[in-house]
Amino acid sequence: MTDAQTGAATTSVAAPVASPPSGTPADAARAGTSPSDTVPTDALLVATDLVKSYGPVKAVQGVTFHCMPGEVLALVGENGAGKSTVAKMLAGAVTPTSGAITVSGAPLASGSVRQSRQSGVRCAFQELALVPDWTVAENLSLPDGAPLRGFSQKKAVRAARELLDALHLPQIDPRAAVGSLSLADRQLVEIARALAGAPTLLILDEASSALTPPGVAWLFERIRELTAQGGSVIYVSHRLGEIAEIADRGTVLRDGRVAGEFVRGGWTDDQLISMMAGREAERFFPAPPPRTSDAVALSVENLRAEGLRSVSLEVGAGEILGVGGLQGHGQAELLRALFGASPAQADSWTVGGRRIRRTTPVRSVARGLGYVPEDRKKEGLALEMSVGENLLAPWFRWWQLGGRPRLSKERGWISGILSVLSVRTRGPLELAGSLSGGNQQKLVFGRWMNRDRTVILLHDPTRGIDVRAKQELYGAIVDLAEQGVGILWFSTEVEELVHVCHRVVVLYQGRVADELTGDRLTPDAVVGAAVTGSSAAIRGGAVA
Amino acid sequence: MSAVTPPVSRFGFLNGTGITRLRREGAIAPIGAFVIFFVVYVAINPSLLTRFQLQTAANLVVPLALVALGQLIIVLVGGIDISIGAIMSLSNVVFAVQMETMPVPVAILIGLATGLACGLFNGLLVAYGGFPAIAVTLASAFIFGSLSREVLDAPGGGITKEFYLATSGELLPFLPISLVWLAVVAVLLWLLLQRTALGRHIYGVGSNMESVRAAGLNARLTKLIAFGLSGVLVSIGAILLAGSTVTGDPRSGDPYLLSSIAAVALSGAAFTGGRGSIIGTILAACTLGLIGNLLFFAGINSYWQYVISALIIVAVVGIPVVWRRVAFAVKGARS
Amino acid sequence: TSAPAEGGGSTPGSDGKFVIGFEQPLGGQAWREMGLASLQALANSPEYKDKVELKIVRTNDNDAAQQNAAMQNLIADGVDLILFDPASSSGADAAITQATAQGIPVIANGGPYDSEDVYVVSTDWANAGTIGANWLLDNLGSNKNIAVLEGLAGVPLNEGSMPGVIDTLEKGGATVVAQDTNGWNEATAQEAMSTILRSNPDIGGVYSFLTGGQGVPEAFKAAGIPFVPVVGGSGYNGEACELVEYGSEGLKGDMVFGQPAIYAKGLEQAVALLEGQEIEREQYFPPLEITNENAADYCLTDKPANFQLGYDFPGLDLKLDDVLKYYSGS
Amino acid sequence: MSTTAATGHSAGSNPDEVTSASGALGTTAEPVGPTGSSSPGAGPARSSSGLSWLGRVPRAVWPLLAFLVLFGIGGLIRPNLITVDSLIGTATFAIILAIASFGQTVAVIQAGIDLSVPNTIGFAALSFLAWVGPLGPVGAFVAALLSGAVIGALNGLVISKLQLTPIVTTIAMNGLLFGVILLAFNFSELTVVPDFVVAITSAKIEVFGITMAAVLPLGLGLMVVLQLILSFTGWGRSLFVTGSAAEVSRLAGLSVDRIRISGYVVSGLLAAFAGIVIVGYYQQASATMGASYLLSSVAAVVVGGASIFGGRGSVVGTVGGALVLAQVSTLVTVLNLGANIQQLIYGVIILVVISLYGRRRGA
Ligand SMILES: Nc1ncnc2c1ncn2[C@@H]1O[C@H](COP(=O)(O)OP(=O)(O)OP(=O)(O)O)[C@@H](O)[C@H]1O
Ligand SMILES: Nc1ncnc2c1ncn2[C@@H]1O[C@H](COP(=O)(O)OP(=O)(O)OP(=O)(O)O)[C@@H](O)[C@H]1O
Ligand SMILES: [Mg+2]
Ligand SMILES: [Mg+2]
Repeated sequence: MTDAQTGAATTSVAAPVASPPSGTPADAARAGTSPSDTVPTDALLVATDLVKSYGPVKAVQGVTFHCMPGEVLALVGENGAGKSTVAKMLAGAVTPTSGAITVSGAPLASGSVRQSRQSGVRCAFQELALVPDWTVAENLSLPDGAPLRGFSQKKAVRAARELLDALHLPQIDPRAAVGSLSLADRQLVEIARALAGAPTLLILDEASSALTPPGVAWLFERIRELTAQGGSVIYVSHRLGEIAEIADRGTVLRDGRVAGEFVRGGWTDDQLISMMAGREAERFFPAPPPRTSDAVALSVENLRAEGLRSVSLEVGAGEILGVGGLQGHGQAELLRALFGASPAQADSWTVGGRRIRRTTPVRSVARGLGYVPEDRKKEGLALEMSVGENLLAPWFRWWQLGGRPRLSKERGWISGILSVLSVRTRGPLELAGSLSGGNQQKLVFGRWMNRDRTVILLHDPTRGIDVRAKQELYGAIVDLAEQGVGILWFSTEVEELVHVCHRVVVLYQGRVADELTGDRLTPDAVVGAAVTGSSAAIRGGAVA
Repeated sequence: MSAVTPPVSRFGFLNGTGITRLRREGAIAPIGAFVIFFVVYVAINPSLLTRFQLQTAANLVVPLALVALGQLIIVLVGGIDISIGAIMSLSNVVFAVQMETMPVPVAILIGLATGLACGLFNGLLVAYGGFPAIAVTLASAFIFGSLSREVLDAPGGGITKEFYLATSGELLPFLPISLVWLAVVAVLLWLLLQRTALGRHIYGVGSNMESVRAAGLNARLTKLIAFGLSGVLVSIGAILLAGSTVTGDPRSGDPYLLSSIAAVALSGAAFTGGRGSIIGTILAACTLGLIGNLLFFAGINSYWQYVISALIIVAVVGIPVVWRRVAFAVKGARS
Repeated sequence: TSAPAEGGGSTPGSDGKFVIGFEQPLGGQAWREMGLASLQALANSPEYKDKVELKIVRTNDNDAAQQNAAMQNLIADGVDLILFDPASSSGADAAITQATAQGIPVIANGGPYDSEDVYVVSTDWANAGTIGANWLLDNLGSNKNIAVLEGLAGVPLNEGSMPGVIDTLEKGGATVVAQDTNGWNEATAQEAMSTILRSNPDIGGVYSFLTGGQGVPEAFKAAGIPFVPVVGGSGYNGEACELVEYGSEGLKGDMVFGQPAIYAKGLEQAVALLEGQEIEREQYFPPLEITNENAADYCLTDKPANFQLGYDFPGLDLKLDDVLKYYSGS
Repeated sequence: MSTTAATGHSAGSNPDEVTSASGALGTTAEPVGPTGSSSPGAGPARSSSGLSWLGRVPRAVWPLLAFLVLFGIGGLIRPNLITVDSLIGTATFAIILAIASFGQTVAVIQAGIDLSVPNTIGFAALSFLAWVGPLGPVGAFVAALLSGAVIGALNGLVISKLQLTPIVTTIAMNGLLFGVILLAFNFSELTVVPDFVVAITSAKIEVFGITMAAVLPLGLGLMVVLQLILSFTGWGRSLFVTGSAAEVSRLAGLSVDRIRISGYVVSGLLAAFAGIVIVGYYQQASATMGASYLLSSVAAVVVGGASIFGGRGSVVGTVGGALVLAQVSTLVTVLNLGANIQQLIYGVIILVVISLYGRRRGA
């Protein structure tokens, strides 16, 4: 499985899997035109004129589409286009303001997850719907049934084991508390729960966002198994490569409306992106800027922490060092350890040329580090505080006056950041919680910009954000490097690493497995290094 | 396919269901604390184990243990109940007043219904109104307290000596009867929490309400049921208190607010919800409830009990934290 | 020591002393602390030093359950007699039954208790209310509109007395135009009185149940309204001194309260009982009244306003200095 | 640090969009909708009209408004209640409760709660009186405040270092202090309240020709100072960010532990100050003198619009909350309803308040 895109501009996507199921004409992408209103009578799912308003906010304003049995229907669109809202309405987690949904011809009771599940509709949610204190077994076994039904942990574990084995997930321990799993594993459990009992319609809302290529491969195998049995899948993703590989057909949403449709093989990245954005746009990875100094921004030798066995690396000033590897091989731990968010030791450790022994977040910030954490909602932003205060948070000094951004001298800096990153907000006093996820992500990144940072540690900053926002972030990252900031960038998207980084280190089981530069820095090499020693597992379909 | 079937041990208490669960629920430290406390107590006052003293001690701690269990249920669903003392007072006086005219079983049912109603009142506002439990129960603490003084303006009511005998007296030959009632309630509650889906739902709702809802469970109903259940537990405590003091008292629940929270804290439950154990809570209540007694027999000014209770809570809850840190530091230094 | 006697009599312990347990359900309150001090002062007086050994147990929150347990501990500890300040008029039955079964006499000391099995040595609280009410009726001027501050809702003493008080006042021709509670706390009394004065500035007299001797006059003072006759009192030094100080400005008051030294009286009766004397089952003593006439005798100018008076009891002759030796938190 | 030049790399970023975004915030400080944005991806239409201005009224206004309504109701029942004196009277008692609740407000803002307020009040008041002899009035004043700060620091240390829940830690501290009060103080030694404390609390002073107890301007002054500190210093804002999301502030490099501890130190300090004020105003000190502030301080803070989850709250709101509670107590007295009904009404008021703005965001 290779990713469909190459780095440069407009290459068309070769459909990797043969024989599209429907004989639709190749040029079905009709940007701006109304979607087909002829719904086949044998459609599994028909959504008619779905509308969802949150107060004055119209999340979805009249979406009509259908899904055939055995079909994989992609739902694409920019951040905030309404994909998750549509998915949640189908899954029963959100009650539509108006509109109708039928499954196999029967109307779906709206606003009840249980009813939807009984109609065979299952959803793996974008914001994972797992209970952290429950074991995997409990999470997999408790969704249905009457409250006073008996429950036995032992039986649940056994059932969960069987399910996980059937789904080729032997590495997940059903007795582990979900909260202790990595994000990728949690996503796998979420998918496993949705897959249990062979759903007729499976909704995957950015279910692959934390998965690395083998994980995605595993997911695609499950999808193919399901569709082979006649089940349908609605697949939401920002990764166009995945769409190209798995989707038979697609619906493009823009601003809560259907902006167009496409069929397998009948589209190019550029067309799709234009359709999503509503204008011409192209996919573009900036090249890393030439390095002007060989100063070392950060170096560490034999860094050890929980989940990290021994890592040595060096980030130069102005260098973009990518971190690749399969999820759960220590990337998150590496960034957290380097920032001092979790305890760690190293034989030798320098930041900006100065030796240190250990660190805490407070000291790291003082030494010129910045960190964009994994979970923007829980770790990145104070959602009930204003945009301005969130940007300023690391820079509060107790004695400094003018805490509210409006009055502070920092106003220029704040509006600069908001405009550089094109943050869609009503202003620095808007609450961060009312921004869309992508815009929230920009804030977490933006707070470190133009603040004399030595090194910025990025944990998958483009996870789940739309194409345009991604490109804005790439630009900002490259710009920072140009200013001499060292960047340590972990990404689940191999393409990013390959195109925007000077160098990439690949982690495997808590160690650096390989370091790739120049000609060796290709997507295949990154993936190859990531799975060294576990390629058998890849072929077997399991995820390490 | 590589069937790594986990070894499901036959010694259930050694794996998932037993020690591991207690550890996860934070109950190891309070159990240990109780054992130490008990040993010290018996060393100082061996006659604790006499029938008379055991009964005295049991009558003192059983209402506290029951109210603490009520508080635990609320804490499990991620709340805290400030009105728990007022619910206790109200159930206590309603029961005592009903005892004047009604047959005992009817009076008991009305007493339990009072606790249930109070719990459901809180639960409706918390689960379906979406308001924070601490604020709702702060309000209902004022309301229920006021109501209980309307029902009975001064201690009184119609508790009989027979009722005392059946709840707190010498009904059984060796065992204090109040302990038996506590055990019955605790076992039923344990079955409910550990052996039914509802019980797991209660734990789940406290752990993450949104997830539970997105998984298709009725999270609000679960929360409501938890509040109702808590109210019933509190009213059982109130009825036993009425029995052991042979009176209904509109202020009888007041002292139980802080002590129930203290007991749940000592039990190692997580106040963020989703974690907590029944046995830990009961033993924590016993420890806290008997400190005053221990000081009496040790001949120490009873005012020390406030200081000692506070220190026990901080120590028992704090030691594992310090322990984990030290252990990590040691491990790190070795590697 | 004297010989054991029949009836409630009992043998002194091994070192020849009667062991007397005292249970007190509300820690840290000035009145109760002073009572305990007077109790200990008496127990350590030359006359009693060799006769009695005290075991004092304090519980908190006026909690009947804790009181019960503490009394049962005293029984387990083998005391000869139990004195207790009832947390409620009926909540200690369990302990009393057990004490009776073991032949240990129990004296409710400080407040009344409903049981055949206990002796009562208490202030006559029931009449304490009406004593003040009658004083107020006698001292009201032409304005018969009065304000009433209850004590603490839900507490037996308050609920038992207030209906009689209101009844007396209304039968005597007064009209209750405003009612609130003083919570048995001078600060609350002051706040409540201030509130009343704002809506009802024209009041002819104030009845405040067993508290308010300072707070009520202060509220008048603060509002700039001339003093009216005030009934109230918790036995604070400030009340007596206030009568002395504001007497010239027209403050007339009757500060009615029970002396805390009733605890010492209880001990006296307890020893008498243990020594085999007949004592009355129910002994109710009239409360102490401080009025303009005798205020100067009670006001201790070198003590703070919140110093609790009533360290002595008629017939005991306790000395302030002796009592203060035991008056502290411990 | 050029900010606009940085966009050069991102092909997708449209210059129009950039200027419109910065225009929306650069020129007008008021939060307004994306004005003049010609960008096709401007997102769903969001009406800024409707009732949305209601949401922008500072929360602290609501309790003050509620107080005025209740004050008006009082006037309808008894016209002589609508006087300046009456207002001052209610405000005086409200401000005492408010002073006792300021510390609670700080604790709640940083996502904690301080249930040791009652006995911190008692401890500070008693130790102040006890230390006037050996240390002199000012020395005792300072020492009592310090003792409050130490109590707060202990709370903060246990909460941040041992990760004990605030509610439990402060309950334990409250109990511990009660024991200490009972064991340590010799009540007979408590001497007279020093003059300067009387002068700043119960003494009558004239402000703009209106006579009032000194505690009223004192409390209002304290309110203004605290509100300025909370709103306009880095410390204040750190407190809010930490209260709203502790892990976020930690990963942003803020010293969460230090912020927490400092919050509790301030809370303890303010409770101690309240203890001295109460002693000064009522000239009373006893072991249980703080007991009534356990629930009422939380009630004042909640009615004042603070979020019990932290990150939101103001001392101005707390004063408003205290005013509402005090006015209820006035009305209950006027209507002769009895203290029991007053409690009932407190409960109902809190319910009304939380139904207005007590909902957790997004719930
Ligand atoms: N609670 C809310 N109140 C008002 N507006 C909101 C609220 N939540 C989100 N929004 C608005 O919704 C839009 C997108 O929100 P949402 O979090 O659903 O984004 P998203 O499309 O899922 O983005 P992403 O892909 O970046 O996660 C934003 O414009 C934001 O201002
Ligand atoms: N809870 C909410 N409150 C207010 N508005 C909301 C809420 N949830 C979603 N919206 C609105 O719904 C719109 C669509 O959001 P949705 O999450 O469906 O986007 P999406 O297409 O899934 O985006 P993404 O790719 O970022 O996940 C948002 O722009 C926002 O305006
Ligand atoms: Mg989405
Ligand atoms: Mg989203």
